[in-house]
Amino acid sequence: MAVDWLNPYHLQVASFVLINTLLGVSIYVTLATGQLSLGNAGFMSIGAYTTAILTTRHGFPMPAGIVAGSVVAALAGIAVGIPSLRLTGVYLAIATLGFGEVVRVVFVNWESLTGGAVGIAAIPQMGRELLASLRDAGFAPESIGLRGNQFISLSVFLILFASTLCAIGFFFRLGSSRVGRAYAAVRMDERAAEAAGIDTTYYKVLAFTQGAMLSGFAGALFAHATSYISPADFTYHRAVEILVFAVFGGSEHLLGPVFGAMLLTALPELLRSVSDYRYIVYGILLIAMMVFRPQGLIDPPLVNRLAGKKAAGGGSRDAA
Amino acid sequence: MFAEQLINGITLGSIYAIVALGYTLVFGVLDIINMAHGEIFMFGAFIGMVIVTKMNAPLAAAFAGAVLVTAALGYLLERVALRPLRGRTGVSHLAPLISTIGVSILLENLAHHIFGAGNQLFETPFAEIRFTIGSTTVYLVQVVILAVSVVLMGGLSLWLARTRSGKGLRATAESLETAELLGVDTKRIITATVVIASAMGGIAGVLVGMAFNYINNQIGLSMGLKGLAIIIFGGMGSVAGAMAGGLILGLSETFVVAYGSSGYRDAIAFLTIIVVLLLRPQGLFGRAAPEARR
Amino acid sequence: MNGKIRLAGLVFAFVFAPVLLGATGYAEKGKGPEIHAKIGVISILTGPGAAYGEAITNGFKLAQEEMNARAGLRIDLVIEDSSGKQEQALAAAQKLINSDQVVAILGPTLSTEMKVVGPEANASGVPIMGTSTTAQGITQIGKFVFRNSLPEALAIPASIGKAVRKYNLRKVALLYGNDDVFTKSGYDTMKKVSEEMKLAILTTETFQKGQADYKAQLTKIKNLAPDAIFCSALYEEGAVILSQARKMGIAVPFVGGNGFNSPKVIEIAKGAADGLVVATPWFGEKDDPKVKAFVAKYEKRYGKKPDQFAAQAYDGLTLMAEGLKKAGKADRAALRDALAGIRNFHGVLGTFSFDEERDVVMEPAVLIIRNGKFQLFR
Amino acid sequence: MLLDMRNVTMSFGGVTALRDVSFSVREGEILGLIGPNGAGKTTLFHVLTSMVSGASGDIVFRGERIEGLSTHRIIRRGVGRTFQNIRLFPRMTARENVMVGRHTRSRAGVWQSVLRTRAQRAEEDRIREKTDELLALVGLAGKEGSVASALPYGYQRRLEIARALACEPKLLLLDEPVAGMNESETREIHHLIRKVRDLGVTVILIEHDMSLVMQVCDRLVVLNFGEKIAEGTPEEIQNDPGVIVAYLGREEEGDDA
Repeated sequence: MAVDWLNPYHLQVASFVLINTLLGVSIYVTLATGQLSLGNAGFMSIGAYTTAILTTRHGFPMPAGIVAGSVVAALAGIAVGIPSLRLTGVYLAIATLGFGEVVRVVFVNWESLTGGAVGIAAIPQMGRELLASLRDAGFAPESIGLRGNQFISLSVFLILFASTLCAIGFFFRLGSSRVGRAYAAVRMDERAAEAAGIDTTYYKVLAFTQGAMLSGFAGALFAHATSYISPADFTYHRAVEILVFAVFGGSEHLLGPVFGAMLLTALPELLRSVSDYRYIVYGILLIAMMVFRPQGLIDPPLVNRLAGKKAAGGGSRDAA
Repeated sequence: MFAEQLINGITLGSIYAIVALGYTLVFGVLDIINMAHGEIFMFGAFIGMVIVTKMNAPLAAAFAGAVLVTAALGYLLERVALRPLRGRTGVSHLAPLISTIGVSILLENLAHHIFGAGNQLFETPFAEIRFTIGSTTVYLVQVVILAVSVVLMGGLSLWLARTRSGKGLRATAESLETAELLGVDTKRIITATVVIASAMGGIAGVLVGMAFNYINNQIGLSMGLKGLAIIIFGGMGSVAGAMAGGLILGLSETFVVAYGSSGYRDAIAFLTIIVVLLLRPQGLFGRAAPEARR
Repeated sequence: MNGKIRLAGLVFAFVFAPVLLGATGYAEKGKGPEIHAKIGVISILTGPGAAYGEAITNGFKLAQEEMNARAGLRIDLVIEDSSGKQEQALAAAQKLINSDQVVAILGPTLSTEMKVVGPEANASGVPIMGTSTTAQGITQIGKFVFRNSLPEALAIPASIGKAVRKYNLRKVALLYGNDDVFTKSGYDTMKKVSEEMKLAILTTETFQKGQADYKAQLTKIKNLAPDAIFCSALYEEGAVILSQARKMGIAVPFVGGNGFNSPKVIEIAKGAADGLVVATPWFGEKDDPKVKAFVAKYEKRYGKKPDQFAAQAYDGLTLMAEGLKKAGKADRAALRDALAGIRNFHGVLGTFSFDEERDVVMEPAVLIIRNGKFQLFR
Repeated sequence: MLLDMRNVTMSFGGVTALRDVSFSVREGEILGLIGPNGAGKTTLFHVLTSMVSGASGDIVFRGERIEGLSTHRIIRRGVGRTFQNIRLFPRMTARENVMVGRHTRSRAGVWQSVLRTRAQRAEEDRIREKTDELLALVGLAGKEGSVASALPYGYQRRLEIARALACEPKLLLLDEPVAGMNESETREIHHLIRKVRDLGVTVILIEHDMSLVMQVCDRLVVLNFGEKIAEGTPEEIQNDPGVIVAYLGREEEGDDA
């Protein structure tokens, strides 16, 4: 009577894959205008903390908290994005990395708001909340052959899956539009883009803000998926991890960071049997990738070959 | 207390400076940030620890061993993670950043397996020699660290300015193609740069062990991030900038603890980066505008 | 809502446990008294906290060998790495609960991890016992969540109280790691206790994980000349702090939290460790045959003295074995009930009971390091 | 007057690139901008389109002052330009390059683009239509799908002109559009320039090839060391003694910075 093959552990892994996918896309979006941001762990933490504080202390419903988290992260993105316009390449990367660290230190020290290193616990978990309200409405997951924890994990997965699909669809469509062409133009030649009448400042800040907002959105979902957050979740390691998703999977096509995030999140899980040497393997893998396929797993020619056609959109192209 | 804190700050700052020198040298020539530099430094510290504490060998042997091993690591890094990426078309400028991150993860976890997790005692009689000026105790190690950092910086500047290989290195830094046209063996120069930078990391590692008596496999990351902050602050590729930046960061971290709140100690480095980059993006001693470098 | 989940978990456990257990081939009732139990372990095998994970896993393995040497019980351990990260700990828990179908979980190592893993195990009706989680509110997560690690809320008042009485302390300096849950909540307790005892707090200094240089903080503290330093640190950082402090000529006693209590402190800080006062569930020099046997066996096997993490892990698995024997079968719900009923258990930590909230009831020992050895502080 | 430049001065790093330059451009004419290397011709284009800062003087375009406006605003008001060293978007196709050029004549924002509203789809269709029209005009019909960087040099020049025309400019600034081209290619480009003018676009043309300048331009402005030394019809300029002196023995390829 039960759907036994539906294993919450696999759904759990899949859910984190999806959150990491969102993060991978977030760095890609900023990169689409030629800006490398390593501050996305910081924006993620802003989104996570905002919704955690609003839902646990101010009684916000979860969806409102998630929206608020994304918006606050976007505002932070604007605040960081505008002054950072002067910086390019490695300098922008390091400055945004610095921003992420500063945000983390502030969260550690601002105890009255964030609880410091102890973090915020008992954040409403989306699966459990959903189950609770459905049960109140008289629904039992057993009636569709699911155990309680299966239902919880499945609903978390489905919510995240829908969110991720929306985000990918959003940026896929944006990529092959006027805005996406403007992004690609800015990435390839800023001056020529200006001469084509593109407000490069606007589009750079827009892309930066979209990246920040998506990170914040991912962070908010993360908070409601794990129900506990602390500054330790948003360290330098997270920032680097997000970057690695994009560059490993491929930073020249939207699908690159998507697959990068999926593979690199699932891989350590698959490698659990050799868990002692997991990170050693991980490190070697990174080096090997860069040596043998530096543009990442997925690049536009590969996508075109797989799709059997030439890409029409400009947003999926790169200039370094 | 001021004098003591000043000494603390200078010691910390000198170590930062030596770590930053390694970053700045590689960036100056290759235009890339070697994210594995911190971990190479950490390896140097562990090799020094094994030689001095476990084998009871003299300190000079520790320096020699650390320099040898880190130089070898630098060579391997260049051969495995950097050279294959060089000169290939269509390679993102992020590729070397990622490959060196790969090396750093690898080294951090190798150190864990080889030397174990947790703090390891770095014990050397030399570290106990101290003298008192007025009410302030100064350890000889602290003086040595400052001296070594000054000597390294001076030596590096002289080497770059005066010697043939130094000039070749600067030419390579200006333009790889031009240097090649001028007959500079750029492959050798680049390898030498990474090896020298790594060896300096090895020296810094032993010095850290002597100064703080303990090392663990995480020091690479924390020192590495500080080193990164310093070269932004001092100006990428600037030797004087690394030195000044290191000292300023060491002193300000110490004095924030002494007269302010220790919780924000780690934020200083990064806050400084942000402010400096926005007000003077080329850094304290940098010349080229950052827009020129991609 | 919690009640419903618990209920769901129970329903699940009762309905499916026999099926699942049958499928995986253990709990073969009727074939003899043998109880065959698969217990999951979530520990830190890689990353910064691996030093703790190592001691904990050693403790589990030693206890496992001993239990299996006896008749009537066979325990298999499925050990998973969490790297100290919540998501990985949660994924590991999901794997243990659903793929490996363990009867109970030991771990995870950190309180932060438990806050994520605990609700999951609880909802799935799997007993979970933290052997090193000392923060507040752990067992309140739900009725399947246990711990046998001495909470800081018990340990710190004991050590501070004794130190204040013995040394007549009036003014103290506080020093803690502010980016770690464990040391931060230890500090919160220290601060509360200090205020209750009307001690003058001269300064509060912080440090961060993995820091190598504490001289700036220590120089500042030295110049304020406190009677004692209350230091909430894990032994990794704590030992280095002690060493650097003594080297600077700070001779006053240190009072530490639970995480400071490890023979490693002496190993790392050597003579500088003298004068450290800690309250602990674990005293390796205790004149108790059980303790002596454990220490001897552990030292023989791993080449070092067991610390409290190893000892708590050892007792943790022993408690599980006790619960299994009482339950008479490898069943999640039955094991939970059996565990919750354990009172006056004699382990290497001393006499141990679970209270109504499945939290620890025990008398911590207050120790001081003198001449490079932990001794009872009287 | 379509464009009025009054007393435009531009200096950087102690070098005065333009000194007190004043001239006007009439609607519908082809104005040649000539002068030896380093005369300040390209700088004038940069000043006109705000791609350098620090210039003084008034620039009035279609009755409005545009100096100090940001580049994209000036482009939006009806100025199109090409670059001396072709600046295409290298990894876009020819069509995509021109579509980018339609930016100012289209308006779909983020949400319209993502939701694919009816207006947005109609606009994309129009963009594509207009793009193909322009590509045909410059002689790139059939090359729409080729990647820009893979096109032959002459085609890249034409593509850049098509991109500049995509914003439907009133004024087109062409910076040496025939540099490096052979005779027949040059003739074709000049033919194209006339065609563009006939469509109602005023053109300012920087050119070195004097014979061709004489054929195609209605009027000429001559710059030397940042100053205007002459202005008039090709015949007048040909007989101007100052111009002859300035050009003596300095006929060569290349240009100022």
